[in-house]
Amino acid sequence: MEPVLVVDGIEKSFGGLKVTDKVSFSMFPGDLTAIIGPNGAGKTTLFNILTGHLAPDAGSIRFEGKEIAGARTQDIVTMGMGRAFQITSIFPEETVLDNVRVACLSKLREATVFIRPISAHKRATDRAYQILESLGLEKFSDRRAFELSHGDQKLLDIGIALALEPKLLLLDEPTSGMSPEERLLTRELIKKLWSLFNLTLLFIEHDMDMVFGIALKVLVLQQGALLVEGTPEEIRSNPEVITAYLGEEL
Amino acid sequence: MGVILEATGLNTYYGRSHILFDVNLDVRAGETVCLMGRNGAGKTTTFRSLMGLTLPREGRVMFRDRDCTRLPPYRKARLGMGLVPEDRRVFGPFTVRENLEMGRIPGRKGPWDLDTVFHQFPVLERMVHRLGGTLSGGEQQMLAIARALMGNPDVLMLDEPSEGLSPVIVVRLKELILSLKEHKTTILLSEQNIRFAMAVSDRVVVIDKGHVVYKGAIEEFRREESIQKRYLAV
Amino acid sequence: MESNKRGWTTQWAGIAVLALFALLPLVKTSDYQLTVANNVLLWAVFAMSFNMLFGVTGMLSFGQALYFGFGAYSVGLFAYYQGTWWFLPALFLGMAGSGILALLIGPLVLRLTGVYFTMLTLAFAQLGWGIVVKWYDFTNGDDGIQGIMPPAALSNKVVYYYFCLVLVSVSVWFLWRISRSPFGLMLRCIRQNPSRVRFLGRRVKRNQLRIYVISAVFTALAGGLMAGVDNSVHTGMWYWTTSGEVILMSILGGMGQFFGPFVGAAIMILIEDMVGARTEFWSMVIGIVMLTMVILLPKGVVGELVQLKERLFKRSSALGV
Amino acid sequence: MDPSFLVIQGISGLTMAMILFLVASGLTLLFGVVNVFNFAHGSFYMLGAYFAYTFVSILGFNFWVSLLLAGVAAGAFGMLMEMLFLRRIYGRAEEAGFQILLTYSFILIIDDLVKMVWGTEYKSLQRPDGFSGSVELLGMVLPSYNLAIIVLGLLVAVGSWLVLSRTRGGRIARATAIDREMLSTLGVNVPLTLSLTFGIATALGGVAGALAAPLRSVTPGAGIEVIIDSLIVVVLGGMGNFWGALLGSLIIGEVTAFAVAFVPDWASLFSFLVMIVVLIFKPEGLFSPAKVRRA
Amino acid sequence: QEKVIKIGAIYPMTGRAGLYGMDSVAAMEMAMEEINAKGGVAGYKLDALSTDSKVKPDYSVRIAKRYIEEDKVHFLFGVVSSGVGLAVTEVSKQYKKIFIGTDHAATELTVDNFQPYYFRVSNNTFQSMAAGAIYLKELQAQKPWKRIAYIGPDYAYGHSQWNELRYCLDRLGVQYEVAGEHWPKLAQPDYTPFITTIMKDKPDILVSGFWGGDTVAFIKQAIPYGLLKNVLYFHPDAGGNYELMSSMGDELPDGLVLSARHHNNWPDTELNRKFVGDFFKRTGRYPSYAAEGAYAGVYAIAYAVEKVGNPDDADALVKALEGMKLKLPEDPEGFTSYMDPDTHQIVQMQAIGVTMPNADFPPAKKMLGNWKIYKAEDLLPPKEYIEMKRKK
Ligand SMILES: Nc1ncnc2c1ncn2[C@@H]1O[C@H](COP(=O)(O)OP(=O)(O)OP(=O)(O)O)[C@@H](O)[C@H]1O
Ligand SMILES: Nc1ncnc2c1ncn2[C@@H]1O[C@H](COP(=O)(O)OP(=O)(O)OP(=O)(O)O)[C@@H](O)[C@H]1O
Ligand SMILES: [Mg+2]
Ligand SMILES: [Mg+2]
Repeated sequence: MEPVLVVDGIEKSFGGLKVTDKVSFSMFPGDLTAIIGPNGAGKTTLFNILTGHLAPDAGSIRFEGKEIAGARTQDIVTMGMGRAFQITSIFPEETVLDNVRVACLSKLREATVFIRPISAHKRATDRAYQILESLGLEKFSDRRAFELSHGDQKLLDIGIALALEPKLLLLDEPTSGMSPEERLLTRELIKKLWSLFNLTLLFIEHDMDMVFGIALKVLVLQQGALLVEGTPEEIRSNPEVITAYLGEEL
Repeated sequence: MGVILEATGLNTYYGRSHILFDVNLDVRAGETVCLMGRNGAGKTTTFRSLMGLTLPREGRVMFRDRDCTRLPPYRKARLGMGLVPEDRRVFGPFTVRENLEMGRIPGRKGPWDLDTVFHQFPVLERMVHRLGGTLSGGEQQMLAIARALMGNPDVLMLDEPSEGLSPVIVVRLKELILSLKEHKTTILLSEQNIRFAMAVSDRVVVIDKGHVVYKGAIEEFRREESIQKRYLAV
Repeated sequence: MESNKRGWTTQWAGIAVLALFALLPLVKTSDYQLTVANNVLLWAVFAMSFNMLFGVTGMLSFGQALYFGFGAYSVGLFAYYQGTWWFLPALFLGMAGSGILALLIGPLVLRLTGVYFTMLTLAFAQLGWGIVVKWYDFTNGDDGIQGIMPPAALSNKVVYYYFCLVLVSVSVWFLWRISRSPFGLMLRCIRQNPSRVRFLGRRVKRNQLRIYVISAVFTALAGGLMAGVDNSVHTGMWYWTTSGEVILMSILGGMGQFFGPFVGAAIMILIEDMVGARTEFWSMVIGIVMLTMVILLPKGVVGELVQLKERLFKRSSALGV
Repeated sequence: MDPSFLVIQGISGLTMAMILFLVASGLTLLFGVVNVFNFAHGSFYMLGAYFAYTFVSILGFNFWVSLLLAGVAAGAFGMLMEMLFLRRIYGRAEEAGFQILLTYSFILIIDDLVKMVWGTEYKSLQRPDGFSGSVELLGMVLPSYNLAIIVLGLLVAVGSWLVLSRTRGGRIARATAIDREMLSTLGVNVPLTLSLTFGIATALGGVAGALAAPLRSVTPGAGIEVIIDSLIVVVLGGMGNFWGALLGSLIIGEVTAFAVAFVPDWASLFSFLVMIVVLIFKPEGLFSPAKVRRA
Repeated sequence: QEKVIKIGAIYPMTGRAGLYGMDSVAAMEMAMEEINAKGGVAGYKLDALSTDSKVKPDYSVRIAKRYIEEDKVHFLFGVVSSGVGLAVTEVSKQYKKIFIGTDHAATELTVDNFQPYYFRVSNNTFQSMAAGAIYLKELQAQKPWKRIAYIGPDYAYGHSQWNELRYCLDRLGVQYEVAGEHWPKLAQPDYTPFITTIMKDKPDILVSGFWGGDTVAFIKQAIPYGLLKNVLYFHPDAGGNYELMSSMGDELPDGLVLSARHHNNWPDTELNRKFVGDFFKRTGRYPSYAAEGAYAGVYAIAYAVEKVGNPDDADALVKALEGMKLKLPEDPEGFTSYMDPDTHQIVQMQAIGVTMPNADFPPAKKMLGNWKIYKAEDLLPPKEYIEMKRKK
């Protein structure tokens, strides 16, 4: 099977600070992989590099066989990489529906149609409602996004990413700031979407229930470098990971 | 132990949407109270109302036996209320040090200054000259807490402090809160991480759709599984 | 769907307003009223196309006078050198030329954001102004060009007014469709969160350039038609105060509302006219009126009206277009 | 080309730059640092000139005393306007736009106030005693008042930089541009800070107007004429940076000075050309604040 | 019901041109009151509307249209800026409404853009420059000079003065060398670099075409450099405006050669003294040059209506104005201003003077004196000049 993503020895420094240090790994279709690591380990930075928000100093990234290191975000996204953000990134003044709909339109390549009203774009609209429903946000569809609570905004962010039907979806701490209930829901939801759409998923999490609950593989980053890579069971019992990251259970 | 912070009958709105309904809350000196509730229950709004960032339309906020419902936030801060907002809001273009110095409130004395804060958060000391905006999510969270401590607040309000922190750091945060308790700092926090909340709190207030639906000591709350299920879905 | 209903109200309001303008020649008591109405219409198009940049996409251009002047001078120069027959072709050439100019300048100014963008647009516009003032032999410098007459078929004031009204209606309709379209939504998203738009796989700069060009084209239309109202053009049309005026109009009317700039333009022109005619201290009076509106109407005139309506109909606070 | 002419022209440019900088300094503080836009900055400059005229020519005060008083008066007036009006629009959704509109209405109102109080006749102020002549230096004639302005300009630059970067007050002022709400929860009286900054900025504008008065004619409408130049300087240097603003003024001053000498026909277009070139090559101004980017 | 002649005045009332507008309106009202007090003309009383032009041509066009269509005025009147004048004369032509120009000086209005309904009752720049050229020629005979530099605002007014002056100098056969041209923008705040450049070029004469407050700023900034001591400052169109004298007081150097379209202390005639004195009584200040133009304009209207008998027949009024002869405050003994029927430009004498101490018109401490007077006929643009311009 061809890998979707091959990351090979990428590096990134800010000033003198090495934030990503020769990271290499691959993702295969259908993977469900978690990245964990202490705060400041360089997880978000890694995502930023993968999505073209930052250019790596060295190394190569091949997405579906094409080199994308240093390519522009919008091109990478068009190729099929989607992302939701650690600090929620939505369109606060638009309605919840439109937040998702704009992504659907973009996916359907109808986002720059400029005469036909949005409501006439049935396919995008239906799809947006569908996604909102699956996230449990349909009751807010006419509300403006900024009126949602923190946790709901987080879900909306994921919804926007989902709408792009990405081949590889990156989620940066998808459940942070969510209540246990939503966490559970989101966890199930992600799992469901993953199997339903044959998604390939890479997510950053600090919630161990989530990591060990659904991930098939776990990558551990520490000080920019890949510390270990393995199945959840291997990671959970890895002494290095325990001291650097997990600590004793609360 | 006397009540240091008390809210009675808070009703708060955003524009025309009614968010808080007759919220009553009291925090006694030296204790740690945890506000729990689902997303959108109104935890953040409660903090905003207490701090005066969003003024409640009805109700009263008493702080140290003084009615300060309508006092502007800076007056409350000077009286000894400190807030760590859920979105952290560090000053991006400022260095870590400058961020911390902004937290100092002239005239307020206490155990916290740059040295003690750095002692508590060695990570921050390593990045004193970095710009706040370049910190990682978790680093920003620590900075925000440290900044609030710099003002030596009598009551520290933490809106979901463990969010985005890695498990080891959460443990450290737990220790920090316990040590703050020893320093007689009063703490009001909101949490979604139940285990963490249970580990640090003395009392729990559960809020749902803007209504306070449960109040009780932590030991009691532990046993209230139906409440936990109903409002927190654990 | 709620947002659609609101869309309809705006649409009907627009149609009603344009119908009122269409009735004016039948009820007017002097040709002067036509002149004023025409001014309102053309400045409204100018302000609305500016607002596509500012209110919608979040690009505060301080250089729209460049395209207004360009449109006006295309008509002026062609009419001056080639005769009135060229009035109409020049109008459309001016729009096309403006579009091309925007296509050239756009990529340069769009590299910048925030105030830097604002100031660079200002610099280009001022450069344009400087060249027009300096190129005396060709443009007549700051003497301007006079005696620009629309061709015979349009020379009647009422006919010319209807001609403008039709073009204005088409423009407003077009801008309205844009704002209701996916492209319009995209533009609003760009204002609120440009980096997220990139993560939708869309190019922010390219879309900004698109609307920059569209805005320039309609601005040129307004400028070109204006040449026929005043029968003269002058360098002030290129000057930064012209860009400034259109900014004020948009904010006053409400930049978050589609028809805000239209209403803002009407208010500014009518106040200027009524107060100017009555007192030498117009500046103080207009200043106080503006100040009062800013303080009392935090959403701009139209924004407040929409809110008032919503309150009356007990609707939840949500987005107006 | 006579090299001594180059020096003389360079000093001319310097003089021009310093006045430009002085006029813009208030705007740099307000717009660049605190991120409040005051379209009416020029009006306070004009008020400063008229106040100075009143103090010197009508009340017979000493020039330097009048300079200070003019600054205080303009600042007090500015602060009053801020507290009465501007304060009401802080925190609105489209605050930036309303700042433009509101301060534009200040221009209109102040213009007529000036006309009512001082009339439309041109006023003029004499240079202060001891500064009306010139000094000769290496065979060059240098007006002593111009030298005084150069020195004062440098003092303002250094002083403002010290205050902004080295004091708590300065840091607070910078923080208001970032997050006013957060700042208030840290015990800072944000409204007062903004009023004070507005007052200081308009006082700087007033002092600049008073300083420029002996070199210019004091006329109504003088306000709107300086605002664009000030904006150019603020943005050219990079928002919020006093050294940047100084450098911006210097570039505009020197480029204009040499354009006047060598390409007189096109001299008036040069400040815009400079701005275009600088912004195209340095899109965030010359001294851009460190970029902060997070996904 | 009283019959009225309605005048629609368009003047700037704010900003740096506001002074000229205010003075013009005051003088216009003064003239109307004088005429009305004597019973009006041909059974009509004079009445005027006045609107601030804001020095904006498009806005002024709107005002003019309002005057004609809503207020039904008989005459358009005023205008300080030539740009506004050119736009308004277009309206006047379209509506066949007489436009009396009182202040703006661009020669185009009576030459290139001539139209039958326009009349100007003050000198244009060509007349000032023609007088200036003769002055310079005479000066050369006494005190040989060679190098001449020019500084003037970078817009039409500044450029045409310089072109016209050179045209006139060439026509008079004066030999000279141009030592630099300088084009600061209008309302340029800072002239230092211009001053040092001029000093480098070492001209004998610096011709200035500044307008309004710019003259004040330039002179103030030039004084400490000693520029005005070494170079003759020569400013024949608007340099001798009273506001320069009044605002600069003592500071104004002696020996500058200036002129204006009207002087408060020349000619020393009954009419001028009365005009200046009445103006002072009315406003508490002495008039700037603009006032006399407006004053003359009202009298021109009265003259025409008197001749025709009503203010409605525009074509008859044009005829009357074309033959107008009018004794005005700025006419010296033995001369009467008259209208040139070909250009609709008033023909007047021009006096050029030199600054010298004179405290008769406070707050000015200096006024012009040592007058040189130039005959009106010598100042008109020659036929071939007019034809050349009109052909273009
Ligand atoms: N633009 C930048 N300039 C300097 N340092 C940076 C920049 N961006 C990130 N860093 C630093 O790089 C390190 C990695 O940051 P990153 O955001 O990737 O961490 P993270 O693993 O996502 O942490 P968290 O779990 O707390 O979100 C941090 O120490 C951060 O301070
Ligand atoms: N600015 C706003 N305008 C309108 N409604 C708002 C606004 N901010 C929050 N709300 C609404 O108020 C309610 C309470 O929100 P609040 O942020 O207090 O919840 P929370 O308990 O803090 O949730 P979370 O755990 O997700 O942070 C939510 O329903 C939310 O949609
Ligand atoms: Mg992160
Ligand atoms: Mg919250």
